Amino acid sequence: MADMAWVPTTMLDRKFVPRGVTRCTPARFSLWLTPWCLLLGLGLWAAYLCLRDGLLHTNMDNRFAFGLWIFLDLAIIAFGGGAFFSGVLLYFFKLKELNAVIRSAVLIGFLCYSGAVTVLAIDVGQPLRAWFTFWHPNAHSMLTEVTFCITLYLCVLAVEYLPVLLRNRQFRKIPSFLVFEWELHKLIPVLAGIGAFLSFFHQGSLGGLYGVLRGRPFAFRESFGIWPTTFFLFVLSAMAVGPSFLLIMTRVAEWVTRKRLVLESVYVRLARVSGWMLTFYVLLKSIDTMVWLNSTSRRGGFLPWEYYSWEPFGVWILFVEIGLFGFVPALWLMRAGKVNTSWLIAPALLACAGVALNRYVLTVQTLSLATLPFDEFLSYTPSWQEVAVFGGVVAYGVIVYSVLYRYTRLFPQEQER
Amino acid sequence: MRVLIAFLLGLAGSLAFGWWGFPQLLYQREPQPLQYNHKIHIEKGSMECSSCHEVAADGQFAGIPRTASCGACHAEPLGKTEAEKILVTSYVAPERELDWKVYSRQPMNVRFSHAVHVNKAAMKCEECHGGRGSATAAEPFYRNRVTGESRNVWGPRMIRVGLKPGEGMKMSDCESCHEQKGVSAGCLGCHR
Amino acid sequence: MSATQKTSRTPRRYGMVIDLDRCTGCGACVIACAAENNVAPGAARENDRNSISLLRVFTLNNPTAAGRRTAFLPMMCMQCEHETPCVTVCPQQAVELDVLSGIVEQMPQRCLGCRYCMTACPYHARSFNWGDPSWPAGMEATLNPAVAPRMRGVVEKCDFCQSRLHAAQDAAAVNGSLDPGIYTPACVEACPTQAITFGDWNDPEGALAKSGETFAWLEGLGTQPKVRYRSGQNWLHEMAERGGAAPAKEERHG
Amino acid sequence: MAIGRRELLGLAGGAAVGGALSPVPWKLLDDSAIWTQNWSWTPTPVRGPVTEKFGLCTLCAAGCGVKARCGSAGVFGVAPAAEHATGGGALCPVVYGAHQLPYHPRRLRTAIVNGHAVETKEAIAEVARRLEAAGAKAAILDERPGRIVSALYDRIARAKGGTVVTLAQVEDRSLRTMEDLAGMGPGTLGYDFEHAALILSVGAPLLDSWGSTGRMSRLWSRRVETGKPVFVHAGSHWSRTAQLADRALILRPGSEAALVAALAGKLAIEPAAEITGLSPASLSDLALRLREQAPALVVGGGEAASSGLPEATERMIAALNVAIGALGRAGGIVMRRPLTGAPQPPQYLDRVPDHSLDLLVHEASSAGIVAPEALLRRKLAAKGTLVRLSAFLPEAFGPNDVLIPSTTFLEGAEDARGARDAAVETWSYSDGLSSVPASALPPAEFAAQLAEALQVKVESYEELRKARAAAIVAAKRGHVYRHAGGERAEATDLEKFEAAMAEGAVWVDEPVEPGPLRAKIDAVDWSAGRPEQPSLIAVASSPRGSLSVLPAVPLASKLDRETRLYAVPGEVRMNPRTARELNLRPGDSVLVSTPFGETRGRVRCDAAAIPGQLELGACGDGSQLVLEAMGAAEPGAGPTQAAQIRRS
Amino acid sequence: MFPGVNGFHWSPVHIIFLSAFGLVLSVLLVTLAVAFFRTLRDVRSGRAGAIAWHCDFEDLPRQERLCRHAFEGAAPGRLCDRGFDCRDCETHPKFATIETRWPVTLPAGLEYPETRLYHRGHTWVEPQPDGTALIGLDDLGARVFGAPEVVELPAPGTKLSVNGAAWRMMRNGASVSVRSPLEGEVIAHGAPGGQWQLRVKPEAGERAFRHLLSGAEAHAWVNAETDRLMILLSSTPTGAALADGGALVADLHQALPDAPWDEVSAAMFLNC
Repeated sequence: MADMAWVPTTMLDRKFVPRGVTRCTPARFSLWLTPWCLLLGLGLWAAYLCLRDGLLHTNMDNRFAFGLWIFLDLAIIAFGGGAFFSGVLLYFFKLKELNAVIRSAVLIGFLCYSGAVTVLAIDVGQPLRAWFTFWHPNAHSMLTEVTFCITLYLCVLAVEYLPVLLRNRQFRKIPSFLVFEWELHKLIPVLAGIGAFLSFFHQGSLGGLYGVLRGRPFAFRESFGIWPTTFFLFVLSAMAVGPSFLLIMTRVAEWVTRKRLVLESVYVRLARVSGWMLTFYVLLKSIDTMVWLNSTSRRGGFLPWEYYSWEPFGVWILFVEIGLFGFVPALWLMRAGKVNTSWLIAPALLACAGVALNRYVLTVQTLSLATLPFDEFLSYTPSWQEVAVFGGVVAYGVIVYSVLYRYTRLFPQEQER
Repeated sequence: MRVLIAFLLGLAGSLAFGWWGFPQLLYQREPQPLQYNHKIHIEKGSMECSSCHEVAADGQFAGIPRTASCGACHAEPLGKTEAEKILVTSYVAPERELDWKVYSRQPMNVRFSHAVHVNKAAMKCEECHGGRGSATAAEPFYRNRVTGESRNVWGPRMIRVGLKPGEGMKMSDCESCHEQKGVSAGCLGCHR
Repeated sequence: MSATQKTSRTPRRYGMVIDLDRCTGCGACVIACAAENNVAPGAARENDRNSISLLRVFTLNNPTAAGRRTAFLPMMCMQCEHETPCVTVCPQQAVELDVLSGIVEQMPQRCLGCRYCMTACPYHARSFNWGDPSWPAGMEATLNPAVAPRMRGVVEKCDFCQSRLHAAQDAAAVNGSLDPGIYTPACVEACPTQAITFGDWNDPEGALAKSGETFAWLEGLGTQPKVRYRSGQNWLHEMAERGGAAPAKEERHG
Repeated sequence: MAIGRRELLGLAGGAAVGGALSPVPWKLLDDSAIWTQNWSWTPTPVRGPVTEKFGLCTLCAAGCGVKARCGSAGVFGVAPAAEHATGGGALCPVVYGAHQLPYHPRRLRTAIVNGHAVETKEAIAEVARRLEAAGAKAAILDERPGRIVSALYDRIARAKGGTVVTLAQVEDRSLRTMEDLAGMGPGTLGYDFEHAALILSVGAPLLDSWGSTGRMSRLWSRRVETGKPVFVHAGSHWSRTAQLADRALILRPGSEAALVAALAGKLAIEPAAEITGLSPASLSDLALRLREQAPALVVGGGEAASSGLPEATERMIAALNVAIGALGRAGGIVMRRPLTGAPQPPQYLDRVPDHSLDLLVHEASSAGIVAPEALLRRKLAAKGTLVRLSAFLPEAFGPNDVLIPSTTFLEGAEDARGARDAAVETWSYSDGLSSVPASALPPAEFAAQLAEALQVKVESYEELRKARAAAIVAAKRGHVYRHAGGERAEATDLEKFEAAMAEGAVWVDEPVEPGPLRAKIDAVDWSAGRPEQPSLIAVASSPRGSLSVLPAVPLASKLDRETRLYAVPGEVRMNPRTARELNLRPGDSVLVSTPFGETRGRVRCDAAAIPGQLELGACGDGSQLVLEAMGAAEPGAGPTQAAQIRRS
Repeated sequence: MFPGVNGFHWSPVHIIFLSAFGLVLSVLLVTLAVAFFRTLRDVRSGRAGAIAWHCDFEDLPRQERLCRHAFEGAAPGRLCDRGFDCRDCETHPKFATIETRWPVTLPAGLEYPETRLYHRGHTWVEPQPDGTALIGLDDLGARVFGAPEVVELPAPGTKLSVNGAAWRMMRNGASVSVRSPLEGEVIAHGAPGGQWQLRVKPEAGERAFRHLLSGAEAHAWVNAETDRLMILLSSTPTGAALADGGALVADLHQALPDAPWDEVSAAMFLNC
C-alpha cells in the first residue's frame, strides 16, 4: 500500500497526537477500528444476554463448572505476566534495552488483567456480590488470594501507566501534572517491586487453584512449602511467556503500523530472557509430572494411564506440551542472538501456545475425567456467547492499545527512524 | 483559587446529598392497614404478648395473628375507635387477611426461632422489639426501595451507632448479642 | 470451620448409611428431595448435566459374572469431615462445616456463583442455578414454607434437610433442650425399602453404629465422607476401592 | 468568575471525594447485594401454620394412604402414612410430586364439546343425549371398579341398557385367566406373596411400581433381611426387575410359551432351550426349584407398556400354577372375599368386540392412567365418540369428543378398595384436602349430574357411602387401622367406624383360610410355536402404575431427563455397536416403526444397552405413540416388537 | 474481614494474609502520596518550571535537541543531554574554543542585532546598564507567530527558571508557552505590541548569560531554524514552497492560514 500522507487532518485528532511522530489519518484509523468495534459490540451483546438470563446461554454445566472463560482468563493473565517481569528486569536487573518496550509492556499487562477481570465478572453467577470476597475472605482459599492480588495489581498497573498518560500533549499543558509525572517516574521501581510481589502471588495462586483440588487427582499436586507445585510452575511459566508475548505484540504492532518501533537488540534481549526462563520452567515441569504420575495420583487410587486413555486427550498431549511447545521454543529462543531476529516470533508463539495448552489441560481435562468409578468421560464445546464475550475482550484490548498507541508515545525509540 | 472553590462546592454538595437527600430517597413510607393500639389490649384486655404471638407446642411461631384470631373478640366493634371500625367492617366481616407491614420482617433465607429464644433462652420481647409492645399506635413503616426490607432492620440513621432495641435487626446486631452470651450458632443456626 | 463456635450442646455428626442391596432405584428419594427443597420442575433445556439435582441415583452395572446385574446408588453430598474440599476453596466462606451438626452448610445468599466448589467436589454433589428457577403459574402455592427458594447464579447442595433440623430444634426448644436429636430427612422418609439410615456418627448406640461393616466412595482422597454405604455384594466393594473409572470395557450382557 | 474547564474539573473532584465520604456508595453496595437475595421474580412461599392431614392417593388403582403437609396456601408436601394397609409407609416415586398436579400447565379448565369450550352443564346434557341415543352401544369405562361412584355408574348403565367396562391392568391379566380356569368371578383371587418362597415373574415388572409399591417394597426389604422370597424373572429385556432379580432369564422375544410349557413338563427341555435361547441346565434347574422350594408361584401379565402375553400363554401360566400346587395354597394364589357392598365387577374392555360401541364414557378423573388411546379408538365404531372426564387436557382428542374437567390428586372426595393383587380387600375414603377449582367436577358429582340429566333416580354419594359402611359393619369382619395413633380397632360400631374413616383410617377384611381350589387344566393347549428372531427389536421401558401416569408429574423429569435413572421419553437408547451397524450417531433424530405404529426419538448410545435392542422411554409426554407402536392395543402382541429404524 | 463481622477470628493465616495485602496497599498509597507531596513541594518552591522543561525536553524530536555547537559545525549532529542549560556544562568551554568552520550569512530580511543575546526558544535578552535585562520575541519567532491575540505575562515578582515557561501567547487556536531565557525575577511588563515583553532581574555574574547565543553562533542557529521551518511547512498539506533567498513574509500566520500552526509554533518555541 503506497505510503500515504500520514499527517492527521482533523483539528481535534492533531491536538492529541504526540509531536514529532507521524500517525495515519483519522479516517484510516477509524477504518482500522471498525471491525474491532463490531466485535466489541457482539461481545457486549453476548455479555448482556448472560447478565440478563443467567449463565444458561453458555454450554457450561454442573460437571463443567469452568469452561472457555476460565481457561482463556488464565492464559491471558499468564501472557500479561510480561508486565511485571519486564518491570523487574528493567528496574532491578538494569536491562536498559527494555526501556524501549516497558510502556507497551505495562499497557499490555493492564489490558490483559482488566480484560480477565471483566470476563470473570460475567462468568460469576452474582456479580453484584463480588465484594463479599473482600468482606468475608477465606484466607485458606486460593481464589481469595487471586481476587485480592488481581484487584490490587490492576491498581498498581494503572498507576504505573499513569506517567505515560500524563505525557499526552493536552495533559502536559497543566505543569503540575508534568511535575507529578516526573516525581512518580522516580518512584516507579517501588511500584515495579510491589507489582512483582503481587504477580508472584496471583500467578502462583492461579496455579494453586488446581493444585489444591484434593478431589481432582488429575490436577492435585503435592505441596512444596505451603503451596502446591503448580503454584511455582504457573509463576515460572508466566515469567517465561511474558517476554515472548511482548515480543509477539511488538512485532504485530510494527507490522500493523509499518514502522520500526524498537531496535533489534530489544528483540534479542526479550527472546533470550524468555528462552532461559522457559528452559528452567520446562525442566521443573518434567520433574513435577514424573512425581505426580508415579506417586501423588497413585496414592489417591488413580492409575496414571487412566488419565490419558480417552479421546482426544491421549498421551500425545503431555509430550506436545513439554516437548514441542516446551523444549523446542526454549532452545530456539536461547539462540536469539545468532539466528535471524525476524523469525523469533515463531518460537515465541510456540511458547505462548505451550502455556495456553497447559491452562487448557488443567481446566478442561481435569473436569472431563471421571472421578467416580461409574462416571463417564465428558466433553464440552463453548457456546457462541462464550466465544463472543471473549472476542469482545480481545477487541477491547486492541481498541484501547491502538488509541493509546496513537495518542501517547508508547515506543520512545519509535522516532529514531 | 477558583478551582479550590469549585472543589469545596462539589464536596459540600455531595456530602449534603449523601447524608440528608439519599436517605429520603432510599426509604418510602407505607401506611399500615389500621392503627393497632398495643397498650389498650394489654391494659383493658389484660393480655400479654404470647396471647397473640404465641409459640405453639410443636415450636411453630404464630407471628402476626391472622384476622380470625382478632375476629374471636372483635366480631362486633367493642369500643368507638376508628381503627376498630375498619377492622370489623373491612377485615373481620369479609374474612380478609390484614396485610400488616412487619417492622422486623427478615429476608426469606433467615430463620429466627422464637421457640429457642423465648422458650429456651427466656428472653423478653423488648430486648429485640423495643417498646413496640406498649405503643398506643403503629409507628410509621418505611420500606427500603432497593432491598424491600423495613428500615427497622438497618436502623433509622445511616451510621449504625447507638441503636436502641427494636431499631436494628441486622446480622451484626444478632451476632454481637450471641458473642456476649458466648453462644455462637454458626451459619446453619440462623439461615435456611 | 469457624473455630470460635462455642458449642452450647454436645455436637452431633449427622451421617447416613445407605444399604445398596435394598435400593431398587425407584427414585422416590429424588422426587421427595426436590419437593422438600423447593427445587423448580426442570425446564425443557435441563438434562442430566445441568439440572438441579441435590440427590442423584446412579445405575451401577456389575462388571463381574457373580451377583446381581445392577445396583442402584443414591449419592448426595457426603458432608466430608476432613479438609472438606468445598469449604477450603470457597473464597468468601459461603460454605461452612457446622460444628454443632457436622453438616456442610451452603449459604445461597453469600454465594458468588464462582463455582470453584463444584470443581473441587469429587462426588459432583453440587448443582448450579444456571437460570432463574421458574414454576408454572400458580405452582408457587406448593412451595415448602420452611425452605427459601434459591435465586439464579448460586450453587446448591444437600444439607440433610436443614428445614427439618430447624423444625426438630424448635420442637425440642419448647420443652427446654437445644438438641434436635435424630430427625428424618425427606429422602429417608420417602424410601419405600428403608434403604437410607440417618443418624449420628457420634452416637455409639445409634442406628449408624449398629449398621455393621460399611464402605465409602473415594476414601483414598482422605476427605472422610460421612455418608457411607453397605452391601452384601463384593463387586460393589471392589468398585468403590478403585478411583477413576477405567475406560468403558465391553459390558457384561449375559 | 468564568467557569472554565478547570473549574468543572475541580467541582467534579469535590463531588467525587464528597461521594466517597457519604454513605451513598457503601449503603448501595450492601443494599444491592441484599437486593440480589430478594428479587421480586424469585417466588417466596406463603408464611403460615403447617398442619398434617391424611388423604388418599388416586393416581392408580392401588389407592395408597398418604400424609399431606398443608401450609396456608395448600398442600406443599406428601409423605407416606406409616400404618396404611396398602401404602404401609412406602409409596411410589411420583406421588411425592403429585401435589403439584393441580397446577400442571395442561390443567383442563373448561368443558370442550366438538372442539370448542362450553359450560360444564351443557356438556353433561350433551353426554346424556348421546348416551340416550347410543342405548345398548354405550359403555362407561371405570378404571378403578368397586368404588362408591362405580355403583352410580352401574345404575346409570343398567338404566339405559349400556355396560360398565374396566381396563385389564398388568396385574389383572394373569389373575383373570386363573379365575376363568377356576370358574370363579372376577376379583375373587389375589396373590399371597408374604408366605411365598419363590416368585417366578414372566415379564411382570414386580419391582417397578407393580401392584401397590408399598407391598412390593416391604416384600423386597424382607427378601434382603431374610433371603425369602427368591425373585426369578423371565423376560425378553433387562427391565429393572430383571436387573434386581436373583436369577434373570433373558429369553428370545415371544418364547414365553415354550418356557412355561417346559417348566410344566409339557415340552422337553432341549427343544424348549433351543426355542427360548436359554441353557438346558438353567431350565431344568428352575423346573426343579419350582417344585422343591415350595410354596412357589408364577406371575404372568407381561410388560406394562404392552397388551401383555397372548391369551394361550396366560392359560399355560395358570395351568403351571395349578401344576405346582400354587392355587389355593398359602404363599400362592388365594381366594379373596369380594368387597362387601361393592357392585357387580364390570367386564374387561379388551374383551368387548371391536368397533362395537357408539359412546365410551372414560372416567380418568384423578390422572390419566395410561389407557392406550388406540385401544379406546379400536372399541369405538367409526363415528363413535369418546367422552372423557379428565383433570388434564389429553395429548390428542378427536374432533367430536367431549372433555369434562375433573378434580385431581387430593382434591375431590374419593374412596379406594384393595389393590388388584392384594390377598385381602380393604376400603378407605377421604374428603378433598385442597380446594377444588370452580369448573372441576369430582367423579361423584359428575355421576350425579349425569343421572339427573338422564332422569335416572340414584341415591346420593353420601347415602351410598353410609350404606357401604353399614354393610361392612354388619358383616362384622376385618379391622380398622387409624393413622393418627396407628392402633387397630374392631369394625363393630357404626359411629366409631365412620369417625375413624373420616380421619383417613382404612378397613382391612379378614383373610380367607386358604382351602384347596380345583381348576380344569386338561383343556389347556400346550403347543408352543417357534417365534422368528427379528434382527432388531424395540422394547418399551415403561414402569407400570404410577410412573406411566399421564401427564407426567412436573417433578417426574427429575427421574428420567435430569438424572437418567429411567429411560428418557423421546430417546432411543441402543448399544454403540448397534448404532455403528445402523450407522447412526448419538443425537440423530430417528423414526422407529413396528408392525403396529411408529414413533420418533433421538439416538442415545449406552454401553450397558443390549446389542440389537432399541429401548424407547414410554412414560411422560409422547408415550401414547410409543404404547401404540408396542402393540398395547393388540391383544397378545407381546412385550417386544420387530422394529425398523431410519434417520428422519 | 473486619472484627465483629460474622464472628471474625484472628487466626494466624488471616493475620499473614491481611497484613501482606495491607502492606502492599499501604505501599501503593504511600508512593502516590509521596509523589503528590513532592509535586506540591516542587510547585511551591518554583522548581516546577524546570522539571516541566526537563520532561518536555525528553520528548522533543531528535533534530530539536541538537547541541549549540552543531550549528556552526564544531560538533555536528551532537545531541544535548542537559536541556540546553550550558551554564555548568563542562564540554561547552571546550567547543567554544574551536573557531567556526562554515561562513554564515543571515537569511534575507531577518535582523539579529549584535547587542542582543539569543535563546533557543526564539527570545532575545538585552542586558541593561542598571543590571536588569529586557526580554522579547526574536525576529523569526515574531514572524512565525505574528501578532498574538492573547498574551499572558507572569505577574511582576514571579521567579523564572532557565527554559521554564515565561509567558503564554494564543492566536486562533494555536497556543504556545514561550521559554524563559534567564533565571531571575520579573520586574516589569513591556507595553503591549512593544519591542520588549519583560524586564527581568537576572542572577549576578556572567554565568547567567553563558547559555545564550550571540554573534555568528546565533546566525548559524537562525539558518538552521529557517531550514527546519521550511521542512515543517513543506510537509503540511499546503506544501508552500519557500524558494531559496526569498524574503520571509512579515506574518506567516496570515500568509498561510490553513497550515497546522499549533504544531509548527510548538516546534519553533520548543513546546512538546
